[in-house]
Parts: sequence; structure tokens; C-alpha cells
Amino acid sequence: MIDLLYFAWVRERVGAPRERLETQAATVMELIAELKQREERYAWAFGDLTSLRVAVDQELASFEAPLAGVREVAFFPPMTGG
Amino acid sequence: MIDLLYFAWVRERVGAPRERLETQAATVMELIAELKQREERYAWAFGDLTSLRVAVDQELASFEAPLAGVREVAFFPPMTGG
Amino acid sequence: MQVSVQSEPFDLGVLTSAFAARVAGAGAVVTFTGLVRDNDGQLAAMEIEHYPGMTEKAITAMVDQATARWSLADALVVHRYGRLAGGEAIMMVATASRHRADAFAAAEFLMDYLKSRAPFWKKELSADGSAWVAAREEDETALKRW
Amino acid sequence: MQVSVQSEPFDLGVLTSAFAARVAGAGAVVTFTGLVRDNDGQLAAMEIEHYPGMTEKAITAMVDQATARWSLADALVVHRYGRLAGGEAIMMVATASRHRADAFAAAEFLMDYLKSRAPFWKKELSADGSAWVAAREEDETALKRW
Repeated sequence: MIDLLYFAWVRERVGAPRERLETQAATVMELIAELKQREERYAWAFGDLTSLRVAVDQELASFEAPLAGVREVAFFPPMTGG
Repeated sequence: MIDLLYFAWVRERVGAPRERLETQAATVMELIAELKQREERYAWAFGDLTSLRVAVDQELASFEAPLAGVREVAFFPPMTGG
Repeated sequence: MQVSVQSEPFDLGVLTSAFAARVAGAGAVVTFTGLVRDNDGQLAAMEIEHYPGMTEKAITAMVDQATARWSLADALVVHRYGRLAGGEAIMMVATASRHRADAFAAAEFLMDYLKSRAPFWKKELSADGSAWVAAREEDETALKRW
Repeated sequence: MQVSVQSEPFDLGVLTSAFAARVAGAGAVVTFTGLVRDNDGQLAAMEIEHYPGMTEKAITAMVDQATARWSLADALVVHRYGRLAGGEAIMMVATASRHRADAFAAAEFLMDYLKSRAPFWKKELSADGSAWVAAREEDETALKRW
């Protein structure tokens, strides 16, 4: 089981701040592909990967990051702190 | 008549913060030469020109600056503000 | 080092004074403060979302990096989340060092990283509605200099 | 624009708060504060001499230059002269802009010019005696980048 977290407009498009998922996806990219096939709202949230960022267990990661042993994956737009 | 002002260790070496002088010097450099010949304390203050700065009428100037019409010349070491 | 991620407003003057007092002797203190910006004369309100858990960890890592890279006597980062009114302080960074070059460089480094690598997202609220603030190309470019 | 050359102490926190309040909407505020430095654990006192008449003129010209070069909502320079105790604030610079790059650049520019082109001279006073602070090579070099 992986905790999925969504922030900012990714959260708004998905329609929830978090959910738990049982997945066989080996990488973040495979997870995204799986989610996009589930429902239209995921396809909308994950449509443009260039404006999507990902954190794996609270560290920024690439879409190729492996998911073995991972507890938490977060998706969000480019950060706008400061 | 020109007002001469001295600051920091230039003031300490000359032994006074200011004085008035009647001079025929055409440039700052000529003025320095004139002062150095007057007394030992001036020779001491103006001995090392690389560590001397000059302002003519309250604007930083070069040693070649002309003195025609000038009212105030200040001598001091490199500034250490901030 | 002091890192605070908070919803409560902070007093810029009090924090700046306290920081300068505790690094007394460092010589140089630089602060940066981000305020909710005026858009064409109209002060906007702002809603800031963040990623609890990751945020403090990410900021602490940035401060550690800055401390390793420059000679700092101390560093402080305060960043708010939640609803902010126009003109309110969003965040501040303070750095102290013996010489100004280090304090300035570390403050700019921290700001560049906070802008693009700390998990905050700003939404501007105005009479016309609300909109997520888009990341600026320049902010991503700014990271390349470090 | 606010330029003050004064012997009285100033309250860094109060000035920083007031500056940020009056530029509210600018978005980015940078401050630099110079403190009487600690030398090997011993806080030194300092005597600062300046050139009355030229000092404010020179600083105002620097602020004018900064304002012409960067997009600033406001700028402030306060510099003390006379006798200062260890840990006291010697001077501060504050700049405000819509974006942080301008505020940082203008503050660094002002600091570089204040260091080497504003007519102040610092004398450090310690138990061993007193000595004029020597200008640093790096401070002269720093001017070349502008």
C-alpha cells in the first residue's frame, strides 16, 4: 500500500488531498500511467508531465524513481515558495 | 583661500582636522608637494600616496584635479564605511 | 539555526532584532522578507498550501547546505502557510556572517531554493476569483548559478 | 528614499518593520545590517569618523544610482558615526522591489559603495589600544562588478 498525496491544482483536479493505493507499479511513471487509466480526473491532473513534480517519501524525485519499499508519493505543480 | 580638511590617520599625522591655506598650487598634486615641504608632519601624512584619497569640493577626485575655483580639499585614507 | 513553518503571523522587526542580537559579533546580517504583493494597486490576499512533513525537512536541508558552503554564524527561515492578507509578510530569511559576501550569497541561495524547491504553493485571491501562482522561468534558472 | 547619517543608535527591528510596512505590495524586501564585530571572542568598541557635508551627499548619490539601475519601490540607508559599543548596529541598508533579484542586487551595490566610497573611517578600540581599520582589497575589487 502506498499513500498518494496531491497538492495545489493537482489536488483540485484529482478531487482529494490523499488516498491509499494497492499498486504493482514499479516506478513513478508506471504509477502515473495506472492512475491516468482509472478515471478522467487523473488523466486531467496528470495530462501535462512538464508541469508535474513528484516527491517520493518526502524527497523530490524523478518520474523514473522506483517504488519498491516506498510508503508515500506526492504529486504537485512546480513549487512557488518564498 | 582653500579650506583643507584631514580625516582619520591623515588628521592624526597632520595634527589638526582643518586649516585654511593661501596657495598657488594648480592641482591637488602640486598642493601635496607644497604641504610636504612645509613641515615634517605633512611629509609623514602624505608620504604614501597609494593609501591617500582626496575629495575636491566634497567629490572624490584624482591627484591631477585642478584647484581653480575650488573651496575645499579633503585628504583621507581609503574609506571604511558599511 | 532556526526553521519555522507556521500559520501564525510573525513580527519581522522583532525577529530581525532578536536574530541580530544573538549573532552580535558576526558583523554582517542579511534579511530577505517576502510580502503579499500589490497587484496593480490592489492588495491581494493569498492562500498558501504546503506539504507538512516534507516542508521543514526540505528547508532544514537547504540551511544545512548553506551552512556547509558559506561561513555562517547563524541562519533563520520562517515561512507561513494558510490565509494571508495583502501586505502581510509571507516569509523571511536571515543570515549572519563575518563578511557581507557570505551573508548575501547564503541569503540568495536560500531564497532561490525556497522559491523552487520547498513544497509551498501560492494561490492569489482577488475580487475576480482565485488563481494558482505560476512558477517563474527565472526562478528555475536562478538555481543554476549555485 | 531615506538617508540618515546619525550618531544616535537606531532600532533595527523598528526600522525594518516600518520600511516593510511602507513598501507593502512591493513583494521583496532585503536588509543588510553591519554590527560592531567580535574579535576573537572579545567585543570591540568602535569610533567612526565621517566627513559631514560630503557623507549624506555621497550616500544620496549612491541611492540615486541604485534607483536608476534597478526597479526599486524604496531604499533606505542609515549610518552611524561616533562611539559605538560592541554588538551595536553600525549601519543598515534596506531595499524593496517587486522581485527579489532587484532588491538583492541593489542592496549589495549600496553596500559595496558604502564600504569604499562613503567617507567613513572606522577605528577599533580594544584593551590593547586603538587602530584604524584598513580597507580590504576585496572591497575595492567588489566595486568592479557593477
